[in-house]
Amino acid sequence: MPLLEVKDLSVSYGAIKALQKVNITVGENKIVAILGANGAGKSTLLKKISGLMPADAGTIVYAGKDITSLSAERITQAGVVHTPEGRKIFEDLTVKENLQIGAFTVKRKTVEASTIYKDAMPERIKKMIEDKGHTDFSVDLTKQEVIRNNFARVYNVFPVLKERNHQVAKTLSGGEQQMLAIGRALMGTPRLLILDEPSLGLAPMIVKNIFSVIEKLNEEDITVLIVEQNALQTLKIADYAYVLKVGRIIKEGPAQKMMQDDALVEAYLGN
Amino acid sequence: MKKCMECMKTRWNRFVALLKRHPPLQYVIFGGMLAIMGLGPYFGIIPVSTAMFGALITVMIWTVAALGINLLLGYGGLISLATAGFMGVGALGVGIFMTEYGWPFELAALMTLLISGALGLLIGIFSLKVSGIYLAIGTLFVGEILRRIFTNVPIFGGERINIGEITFLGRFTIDRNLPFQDFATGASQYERYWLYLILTVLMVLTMIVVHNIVKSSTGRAFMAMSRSENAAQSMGISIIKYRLIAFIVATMLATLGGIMYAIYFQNAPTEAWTLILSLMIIGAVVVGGLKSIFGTFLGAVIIHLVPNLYLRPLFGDVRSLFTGVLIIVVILFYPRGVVFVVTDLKKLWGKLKKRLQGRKETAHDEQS
Amino acid sequence: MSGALRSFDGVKRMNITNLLRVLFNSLNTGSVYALAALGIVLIFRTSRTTNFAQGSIGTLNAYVAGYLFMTFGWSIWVVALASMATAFVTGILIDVFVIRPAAKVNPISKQIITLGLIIVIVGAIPFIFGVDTYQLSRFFTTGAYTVAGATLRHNTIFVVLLSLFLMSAIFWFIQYTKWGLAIRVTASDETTSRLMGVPTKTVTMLSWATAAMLGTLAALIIAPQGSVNPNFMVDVQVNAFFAGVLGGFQTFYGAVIGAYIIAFARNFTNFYISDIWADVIVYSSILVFLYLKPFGLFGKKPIRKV
Amino acid sequence: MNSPKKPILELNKVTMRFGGLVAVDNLSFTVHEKEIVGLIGPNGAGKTTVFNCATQFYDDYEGDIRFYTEAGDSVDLRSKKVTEIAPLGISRTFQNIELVQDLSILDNVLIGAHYKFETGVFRHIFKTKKARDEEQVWKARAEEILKFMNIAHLKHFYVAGQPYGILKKIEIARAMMMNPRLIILDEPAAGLTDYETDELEKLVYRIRDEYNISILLIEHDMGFVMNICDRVCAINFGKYIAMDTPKNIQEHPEVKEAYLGSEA
Repeated sequence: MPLLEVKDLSVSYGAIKALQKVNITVGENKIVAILGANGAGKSTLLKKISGLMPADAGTIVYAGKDITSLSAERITQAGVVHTPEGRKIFEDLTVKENLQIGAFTVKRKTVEASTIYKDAMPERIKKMIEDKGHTDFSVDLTKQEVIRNNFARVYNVFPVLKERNHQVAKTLSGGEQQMLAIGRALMGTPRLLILDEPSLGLAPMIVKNIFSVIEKLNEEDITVLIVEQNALQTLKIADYAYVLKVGRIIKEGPAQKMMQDDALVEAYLGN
Repeated sequence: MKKCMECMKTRWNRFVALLKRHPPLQYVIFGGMLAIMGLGPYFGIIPVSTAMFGALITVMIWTVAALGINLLLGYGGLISLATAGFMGVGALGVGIFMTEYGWPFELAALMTLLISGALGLLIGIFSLKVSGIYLAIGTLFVGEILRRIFTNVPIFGGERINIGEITFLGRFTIDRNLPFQDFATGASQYERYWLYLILTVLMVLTMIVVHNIVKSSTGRAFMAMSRSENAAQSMGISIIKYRLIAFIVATMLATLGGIMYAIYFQNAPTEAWTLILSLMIIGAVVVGGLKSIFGTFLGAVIIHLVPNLYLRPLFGDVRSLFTGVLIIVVILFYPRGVVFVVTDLKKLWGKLKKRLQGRKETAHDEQS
Repeated sequence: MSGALRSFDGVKRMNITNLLRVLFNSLNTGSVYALAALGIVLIFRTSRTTNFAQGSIGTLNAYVAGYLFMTFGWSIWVVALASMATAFVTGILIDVFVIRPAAKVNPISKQIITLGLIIVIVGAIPFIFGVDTYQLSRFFTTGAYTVAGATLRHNTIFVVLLSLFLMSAIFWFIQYTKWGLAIRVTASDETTSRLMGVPTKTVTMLSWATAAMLGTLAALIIAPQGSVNPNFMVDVQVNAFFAGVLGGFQTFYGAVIGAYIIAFARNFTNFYISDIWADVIVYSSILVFLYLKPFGLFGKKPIRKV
Repeated sequence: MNSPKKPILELNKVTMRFGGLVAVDNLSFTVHEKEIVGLIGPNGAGKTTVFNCATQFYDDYEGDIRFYTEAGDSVDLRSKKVTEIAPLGISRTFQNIELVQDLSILDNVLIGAHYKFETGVFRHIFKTKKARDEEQVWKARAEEILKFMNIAHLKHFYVAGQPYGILKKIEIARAMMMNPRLIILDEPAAGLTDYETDELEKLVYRIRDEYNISILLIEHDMGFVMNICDRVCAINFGKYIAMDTPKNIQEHPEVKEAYLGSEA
């Protein structure tokens, strides 16, 4: 069963039809890319999935549950975390506070002991590991412990955020802000991470860095739905891709195949 | 019979065409209707009571002040909470100049208008740097400063300035202090009606002035400015100029409202010009209809006349509760204002008609 | 000549007793303004509207207190708690039934809605409580210190400390707790906050409840100086607004500081310069200040984007 | 074209910074008379910033932007205020359609003629003869332009509720009302249907040919850009990549990389 299924989704703003009968499937533990030129309706699709706008028609099923009419808060709580376009970090808050708010919906959780970050590991679990002599067993983490573990994970993925912990977010560079935005999403322990244009306005070196992080997160346990302009680089890490043009899906297929596809170039540069 | 109907129809069409060519005529006709209504208490044929007569006076005063606010808020997208303060300037200014300095009414009124225009200019200048909620509360400061001056400074005589009879054009004196009931007899007792008529004329003139502004390139500049200042500027519209004009006109019209109060009541109270009055007038604009001149009048009727005249006897003390609920409900469900009910009904009618015709046509098609 | 005379007059009045008297008085009114202003800022930040009805909400619940106080003879402490509870409910009701449905109404009409609220409340009061005015006692009716000839009531000390304590508690809450953080993010970007799973509707609702309680407390503090009548909070309402713009709406503490500044400035000008022109002088100075610093003492100019 | 091309707008080493961010970086290009030029680049490349500099919304850029009048004099735009740009002969449209919703289409177009009105608010209040005559003159002109755009039959309708294609046309009509020599179009085809895009294409040609107006446009619909433009200027990160004919731009490796990203 796929983690996310979008069926026949249509959205319009007044007279403009932003999406027309869009169908998308995101398999568990996959990276799925949605490509297309500006104005193709990519952001609208993401906003609809995360509950920010009403749809005219269609259904969205996540982990077997219909989430079409759930509020954005509830969808986030269910494990779908959306990093919006343009990062939208809380500029006047510190890095730490930004991360804290990302953990707003965190609940107590059962995890494999092996996935707990060493520097966030509570004494009692360290002791359990010592007693049992191995790490492959499940433990119950309290809410506080989950949050601490998530902090450790974010700092592990983006060490620069630890250095900047008490800095006000608007003083960060563009790349660091994007890292903060992704880090903030990770604080909510997402099962499905939605990224809207993570490379927007960033220099190629930083983009490369961020893409390798996305790949790494996917290898750990996160399913990723990504919208990007930077098509070729996205296709390199993606498993499957859809190409949107003016509200319709004009092409879909495994990422490797899409790279050679003319439809892609056409969608971006015309014919 | 049918012929008569047809000729009525063509006459009506000709009349509509005339109105279209000379839009100010509609305000003149409206004023004429009000003038006839005002005769109600004297002849008893027209169902207008003494109480309604009194309420209409306030409605007209509010309408003039509210038209200024409509220009500012509806067309220009700016807000002022100093309306009541400037109405006070109008009433008390005329009072001071007439009683303390012994000036004739016309000069006193002109001077008061000039002073308030200058104050409006100052607010306009203020608005160039301060915006949003800071501007709104900035104008509230102005209103409060004026109010403190009225109530604290001894020259305003504490509770009120009694102006007494006003002589218009140095000739016509109208004594309104005769009790209303006595008007039933005798020809010399129409005088209170003359005052009513003067207010009607002033209101109609204001309506025409506002109409002319709104339908000119100045009015279009206001609307472009309130839609987007950046876009307006790129069309060569100077934001500074039009903000100043908007504030000056709005304060002068509020002041004119105050002068009308002084004309009719022949005194100028110092304590009446509160924030609540300003808010009520803005409420009248919003409820009646932003960007609508008749809507402004309608709003004043809904907010002042209806509660005072019809709701008080029905509901007693709950009437102001009703006004409040009405304001909230209208904004929630009819954000463009009550006056647009008419346009919307027309649209609905048009749609219905089309659908009916469509059905007929399809029926026809099926037959053939 | 007259100038010399005036300064002599001034010297006569400028003694430590009078100074302290004005100071104590200012602390008292400053606290009242500050409580009301904090409520206004809280609502402005979370609901994006200026609440003209802040004073009226306080009035309504002060009536509840006054009614209980005079009809049943309950202790002032009990009626204060009772009116706080009704204030909490009032705030929630207003948010749910009036403000939330108005989410898509344009900003100015939204402000006019709060005007409608004033009229509703002022209209409802005689209907519920009759046309009589009510009296409320101070929290401490007796007891005072005398400092250099000036009387300092125990009650004044209590209300000033209580206000400062409550406001500090609120600041602490906003700054250091999870839900406080939720308030701050809701204030800065509601959409993104929802993406983080923050239930912004609940946050806004609780802000209204808190603001209503703050307004009611302000009303309870100032009520003993006169009577509880439909208009007794108008002065507080207006000055709380002024405090907001003086301090700036971008921070939560700015308005509180602005409130004390306005209270001190008004009282001192009133006593030492002119009781006729005091407000005119103070308000005009703030206007000039605002012209120079259009976003208040602690506000910054937002970046303009085209 | 055989005759030597005369420039109309010239950007020379323009740089625009916001705090630490460089939105436009040392950019130079020229638009010639009777030319349709497209400015393209990925999201965030700084295209709209270029427009905002050229129309003086931002006046703290480095470098200079020149406009050539009909007589051939060059004007440094920095010496002009925002409100003086339209009278000079440059008009623009906006990404988010800045029309007054509850005003008729004709009145919206008339806003474009604002700076041409000689009568002021006093004449308007009293509706003097001069004011009335002037209003008539510009109304006639507006109707002429609406007729040119084939929307004259809609002139008395409100803007609110009109389809997107019409809104775009009204904005262009309003821009033409200013008698410009250069029109700057910000995403004219965004949100249009294929049919409307075709129509717009023809319209832009007609504007150029019948009114001798040069056009500079930003657009993401590449099909449209490549069809219509004489030359296309591609930028990324505010920097110039290339300026050439559409065909050459489409095949330019750096442009491809800017759009599709590098594979490395």
